[in-house]
Amino acid sequence: MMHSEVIDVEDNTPTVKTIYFEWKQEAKPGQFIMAWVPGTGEIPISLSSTDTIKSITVKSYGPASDAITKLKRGSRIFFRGPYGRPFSTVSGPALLIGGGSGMASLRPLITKDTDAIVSARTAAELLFSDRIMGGKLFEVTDDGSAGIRGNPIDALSTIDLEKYKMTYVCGPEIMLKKVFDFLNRSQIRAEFAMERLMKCGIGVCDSCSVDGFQLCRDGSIFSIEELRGMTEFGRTKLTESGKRIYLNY
Amino acid sequence: MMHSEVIDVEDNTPTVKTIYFEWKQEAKPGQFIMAWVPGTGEIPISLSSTDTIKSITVKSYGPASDAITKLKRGSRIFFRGPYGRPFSTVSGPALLIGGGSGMASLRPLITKDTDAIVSARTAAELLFSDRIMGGKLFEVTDDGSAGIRGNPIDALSTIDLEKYKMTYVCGPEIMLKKVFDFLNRSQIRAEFAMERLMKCGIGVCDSCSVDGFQLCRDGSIFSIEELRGMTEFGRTKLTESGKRIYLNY
Amino acid sequence: MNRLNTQISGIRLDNPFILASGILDENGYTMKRVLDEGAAAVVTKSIGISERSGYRTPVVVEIDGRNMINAIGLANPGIDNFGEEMKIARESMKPVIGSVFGSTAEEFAQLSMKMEAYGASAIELNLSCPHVKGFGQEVGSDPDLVESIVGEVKRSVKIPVFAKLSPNISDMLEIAKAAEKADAYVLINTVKAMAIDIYARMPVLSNSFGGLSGPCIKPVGIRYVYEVKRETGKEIIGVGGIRTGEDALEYIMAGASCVEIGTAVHSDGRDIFKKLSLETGNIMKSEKIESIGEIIGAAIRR
Amino acid sequence: MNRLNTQISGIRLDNPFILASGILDENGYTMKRVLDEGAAAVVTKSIGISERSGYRTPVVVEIDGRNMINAIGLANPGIDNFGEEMKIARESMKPVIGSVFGSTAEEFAQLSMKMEAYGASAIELNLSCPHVKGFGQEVGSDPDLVESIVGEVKRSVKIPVFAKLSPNISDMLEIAKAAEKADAYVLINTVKAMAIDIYARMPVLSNSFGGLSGPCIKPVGIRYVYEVKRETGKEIIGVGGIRTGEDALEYIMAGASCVEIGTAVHSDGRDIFKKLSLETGNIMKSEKIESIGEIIGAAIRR
Ligand SMILES: Cc1cc2nc3c(=O)[nH]c(=O)nc-3n(C[C@H](O)[C@H](O)[C@H](O)COP(=O)(O)OP(=O)(O)OC[C@H]3O[C@@H](n4cnc5c(N)ncnc54)[C@H](O)[C@@H]3O)c2cc1C
Ligand SMILES: Cc1cc2nc3c(=O)[nH]c(=O)nc-3n(C[C@H](O)[C@H](O)[C@H](O)COP(=O)(O)OP(=O)(O)OC[C@H]3O[C@@H](n4cnc5c(N)ncnc54)[C@H](O)[C@@H]3O)c2cc1C
Ligand SMILES: Cc1cc2nc3c(=O)[nH]c(=O)nc-3n(C[C@H](O)[C@H](O)[C@H](O)COP(=O)(O)O)c2cc1C
Ligand SMILES: Cc1cc2nc3c(=O)[nH]c(=O)nc-3n(C[C@H](O)[C@H](O)[C@H](O)COP(=O)(O)O)c2cc1C
Ligand code: FES
Ligand code: FES
Repeated sequence: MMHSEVIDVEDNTPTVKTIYFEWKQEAKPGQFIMAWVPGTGEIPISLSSTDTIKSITVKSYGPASDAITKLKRGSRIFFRGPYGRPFSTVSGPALLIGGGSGMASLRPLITKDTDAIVSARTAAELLFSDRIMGGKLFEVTDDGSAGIRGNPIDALSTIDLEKYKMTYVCGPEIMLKKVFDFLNRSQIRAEFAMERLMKCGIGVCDSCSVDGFQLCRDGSIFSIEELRGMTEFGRTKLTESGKRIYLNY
Repeated sequence: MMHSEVIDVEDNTPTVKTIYFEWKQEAKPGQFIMAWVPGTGEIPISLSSTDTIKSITVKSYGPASDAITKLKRGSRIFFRGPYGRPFSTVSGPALLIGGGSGMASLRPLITKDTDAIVSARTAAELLFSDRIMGGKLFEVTDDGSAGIRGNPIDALSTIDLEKYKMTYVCGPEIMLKKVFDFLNRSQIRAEFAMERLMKCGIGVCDSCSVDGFQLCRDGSIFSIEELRGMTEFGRTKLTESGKRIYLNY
Repeated sequence: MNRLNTQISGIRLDNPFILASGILDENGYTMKRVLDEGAAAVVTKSIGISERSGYRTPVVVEIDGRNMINAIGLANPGIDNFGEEMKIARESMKPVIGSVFGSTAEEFAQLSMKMEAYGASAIELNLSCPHVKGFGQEVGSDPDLVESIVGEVKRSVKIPVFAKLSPNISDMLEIAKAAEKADAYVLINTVKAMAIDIYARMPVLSNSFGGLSGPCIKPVGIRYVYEVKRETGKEIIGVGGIRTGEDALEYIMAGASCVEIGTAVHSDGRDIFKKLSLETGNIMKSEKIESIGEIIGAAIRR
Repeated sequence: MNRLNTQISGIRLDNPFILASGILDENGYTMKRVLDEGAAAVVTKSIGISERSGYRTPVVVEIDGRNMINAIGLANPGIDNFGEEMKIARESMKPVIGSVFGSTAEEFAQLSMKMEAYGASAIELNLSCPHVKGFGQEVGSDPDLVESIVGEVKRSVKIPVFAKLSPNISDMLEIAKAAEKADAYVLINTVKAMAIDIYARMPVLSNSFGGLSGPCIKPVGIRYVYEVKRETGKEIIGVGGIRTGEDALEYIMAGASCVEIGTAVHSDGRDIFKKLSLETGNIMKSEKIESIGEIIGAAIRR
C-alpha cells in the first residue's frame, strides 16, 4: 500500500470533492487506484489528474467514499495502483460524455479541442463543466435545472459526431448502454469507462467481470467494438455475494 | 540450481580432471561455484576457466569430488554461483604460487607475463605446469621427482619478487601460511585464495569463517594486508560440527 | 495424443492446468472464458448453503507483485443461485469442478449433490473454512469431522470427490488419512498470514488475517505433495505458487497428477494457461519426457 | 537516549536487531564481528548435548535470491565444546543469547545451565527440533513436553528464558500457553518446505525437507506475533523475513519488542544490521515515533 499527503481539497459540487496529492508514478487518463480508508474500506476511484500531482474526484455514496471526501489538507491518503487499461489518446477533436461523477475520469482528457456533454441529476451536481475550455459544452440535467432536460442522448442527437476523432463516455452503466445503443448505429470511434463492483482490483476476485473480461484489468475502458460482443453489458451483473441480477431499464 | 552439459573432460594428473561446460554468466578468476552431484553432495570448486566456456579442475578426495571427476562428455553438471570475491587483476608481470589442486583457481590468471611456482607431492601431480607459457616456471615436489625438492618457499627464496606487480597464492592453508610468513617481511603485493569447509556458500552457515569473515563471501581471496590482522588464519578452524581445532604444522 | 494430456480420477484433461478455486470463478462467463483461453478445467469458487457477501474491502493485499494475502470471506451466492453460472461455464464443454464449503457433513453432502445436479465433473471439498467447535480452528484440522464429511459426500454423489487440505496444521498425514475415501487430494490451500501497514498502524485486510498465496508458498506446497504422495500413493492435485512450466513440473515430480493455478492469474493474466502449456511442453520435449504420467512422483526418494 | 534503544526481559539493547540462531553464529569470532558491526545482540547456533556434524550438503537452497530452504541438521560441537566460542563472542561486551535444543526437559535444563555458566545473557529454547515420540513431529508441537521443558529450564537458570516456537502447528496459542512460564516468545522458526530440481528429478537438500526462511515467511511471522501478542500480552521477539526498516516496524507494531535477522544476512550481507538501524531510525523520525516502546503492538485491533 502506498500513501501520500493530501495537498489540496477542492469542492466541486455539494457531494463531490477533488483530493490532490503528489505521486510521481506515471499514469494515464482512464486508469484508477484502489483508495484505502484504514478501518473503513477500499474502493476504486479514477484518477481525475494524471500529472505528477494526481487527483481523485469523489462522490460520497457510502462509508468509504464519504470518508475520502472528508480528507483534509495534510491528511494521509492510502492507495494502490495505478490499475486498468487507459483510454486511447487521439489528436484532434474529441467528445466527452460524462454522467454524474463519471466526469472524474474524463477530466484528464480535456483539451482546447474537446467538446463535452456533462450530465447530472440537477444543476448543482454538474461536474467539471467549468473546466471545459475552448470546446463546446452541452449541459444536461434530469430536472432541467440547467441546460437540456433529459439525458445525454438528447444532447447527442443534436451533434454532428462525424467531426470527432473519438468519443469518450463515462457514467452509470445505464447511461453507457443508452449511449452505446445510440452510437452503435454509426461508425463512430468511441470508448466507454465502465463501473462495476470491484473487490480486488487486480484480476482475481471476478467481482468486476463482464463477459469474462475483468474491468480492473482488461478495462475499465472498453471500445465500442469490444462492447458490441458482450452479453452482460447493460443487462446483468453480479452482486457482492456473486449473485446474478438483471439490470432493469 | 543451474545445470549445463559437460562438453569436454581433460585428464590433468592421475587424480585431477578438468570438466568443461558452457555457462554464459560473467565470472572472474578466483570465484567459485558450488557443484552438486545429486544424491552425493555439493562442494565448492574454483573456476579454472572463466570464459563463456567455463571449467572446473577437480581432485578426487572423497565422494563428491570423485563423482565429479567421473563425469563424462554429455553428462549434466549441476551448480550454483559464481560466488566469492575474485582476485584483483593487474597488468604487468605477476607470480603464481600454486600447491596441488590449488593451481586450478590460478589457471585463469596465466598470461605471457606470469611466472609460476607449481608444487605438488610428486612429479605426476604437478598441475598445469604445461600451461605456463612465456613466463618462467619453477617446479617443486615433496619427493624431488621433478624440479626443486621441498616446498614453494624453497623456490620463492631464489626469486627476485620486486619485479612482480602481484603474487597470487593458492594451496592448502599450511602452504599459504608459510608463503604468507615469508612474504610478510617484504612490501610485496599478494593475494591468497583460502580453502575452508563450506556448507552453504552464501554467507549464512559460518562453517567457512576466519576471524569473522566468510570465505564464501568476503573471500575466498584475501590480500596479504587482510591476512595480517587475522587470529585464526593458519592457526585454528572449525570442523563440520563447529568444533574448534588447532592446525598443527 | 499430446504429451500434455493427463487425467485425474478418470477425468481427462487436455493439459495439467486447472483454474484454482476462488480465482475468476464466480461468474459463469469468466469460467467459460478461462476455459476457452486454455485452462483444462476450472474449479468454481467455494459455494456454501446460503448467500454471503464476504468481508468488507480490503480483501486482498499484494506482496511484491506476485504474492498476495486474501480474505474474501467466502463470498458466494449460495448454492441455489449458482446453477446459472454452472450452466454458462459448462458451455465450454470442459470439466467444471464444483468447490463447496460447509461446517457439517450434511451440509457438504447437500452442496455436493446440487453441484452434481448442475453438471459438475467432480466435487472439491474446501476443508479450510472456519470451524465453530474448535476455537480459531478450521474444519480441516479435525480428523473425525474430515472423515465424516468425506464419507458422507462419497455416499451422496457418483462423480469423483477431491479433498482440499489446509497447510495450517501440525500433521497433514493424519488429516489425509482421515480423508482417504476421497478420490484425490488437493494440496494446498493458502497459508494463514497477515500484513500490517506501518503508516496506517493497522492490518490492511478488513479481516486482519488472510491466506497467503503465490510463489512464496510453493516450497510449502511441494513439501506437502511429496510427503502425502510418498505416504499415501493417492492421486494429488498440486496447488500453490505455480507460475512457470518448471514450477508445474516440480509439483508433478513431487507427486501431483495435475495442478491448479490461482495467484499467477494476477501476476501473468489469464494468458498464464497458454504460457504454462507452452513452457511445460517445451521442457518436456527437451527433457525427453513423453507424458505427464511418466514423471508423476519421479523425485520421490524412499 | 537513542530512539532505537529497546529491551527484552530486562536486557538492554542498543537497537532492536538481534542476529537469529543458526546464521553466522557457530564461530565466536564471527559472532563478535557481527556484534561489532552493529547487531544489538546475537543468538548462538542451537547447541545440543553432543557433537553432531549435521546433514550432508546440499544443506541450503536459495530461492529467488532472498529466500532459502535450509537443512543444516543441527550441526553443533556439543555444549562442552562451545565455551571458547562464547568467550570470544562475549569480548564484544554485548548480549549473547544461548540457543539450545534437546529432546527432554532434563537435556534442555542441563544445556541452559551450561550456557548460563558460559555467560549467556539469556536462553533461547529451540522447540522446533524433531521429536522422537510422535512420528515426524516436533518437540514444539507437544504442549505437555513444552510445558515441562520451559518449567524445568526456568527452575534451573536465573537469566531470562525465551521460547522459540515453530509455525508448523495447528494451534500456536495452545503451545504459547504451555510455554507461558517463559519470559518471552521468539516467533517464528522456519516453515517446513522442499525444493525439487526437475532436471535432476530429485529434492535438492540431502535431507529432502528443510525450513523456509526469508521474506516469503514474513506474512506468516507477522500473523503469529500479532495473534500471540494479542492473546497473551507477553513480550515477543519477532523473526522471519525481516530485510528492511519497514519490515522491522511491521513486526514491532504487530507486537514484537525487538527482532531477529537471519536470511537477510545472505541477501544483504552483515551490513544489514547497520542498514536496518539507519532505515528504522529514519522512518521513526519522519513518523514522529520517539521510542520503540511507544509502538509495540500499535497495530493490534481488539
Ligand atoms: C473503475 C472505477 C472507477 C471509479 N471512479 C470513481 C470516481 O472517480 N469517483 C467516484 O466518486 N466514484 C468512482 N467510482 C465509484 C466508487 O468506487 C463507488 O462510489 C464506491 O465504491 C462506493 O463505496 P462506498 O463504500 O463509499 O459506498 P458503498 O457502501 O459501497 O455504497 C453506498 C450506496 O451507494 C451506492 N453506490 C455506490 N457507488 C455508486 C456509484 N458509483 N453509482 C451509484 N450508486 C453507487 C451503493 O449501491 C450503495 O447503495 C469508480 C468505480 C469504478 C469501478
Ligand atoms: C573456495 C574453494 C575452492 C575450491 N576449489 C577447488 C578446486 O578448484 N579443485 C579441487 O579439487 N578442490 C577444490 N576445493 C576443495 C574441494 O571443495 C574439496 O576437495 C571437496 O569439498 C571434497 O569433498 P568430497 O565430498 O569429495 O570429499 P570429503 O568427503 O569432503 O573429503 C574426503 C577426505 O579428503 C579430505 N579433503 C577434502 N578436501 C580436501 C582438500 N582440498 N585438501 C586436502 N584434503 C581434503 C577430507 O578432509 C577428507 O579426509 C575448493 C575448496 C574451496 C573452499
Ligand atoms: C483471492 C483468492 C480467493 C480464494 N478463494 C478460495 C476459495 O474460495 N476456496 C478454496 O478452496 N481456495 C481458495 N483460494 C485458494 C486457492 O484456490 C489456492 O489454493 C491458493 O491460492 C494457492 O494457490 P496459488 O498460489 O496458485 O494462488 C483462494 C485464493 C485466492 C488468492
Ligand atoms: C541456515 C539457517 C540455520 C538455522 N539454524 C537455526 C538453529 O540452529 N536454531 C534455530 O532456532 N533456528 C535456526 N534457524 C531459523 C532462524 O533462526 C530464523 O528463525 C528463521 O530463519 C526465520 O528468520 P529469517 O527469515 O530472518 O531467516 C536457521 C535458519 C537458517 C536460514
Ligand atoms: S476487482 Fe477483482 S477481478 Fe476485478
Ligand atoms: S559456506 Fe556458509 S558461511 Fe561460508
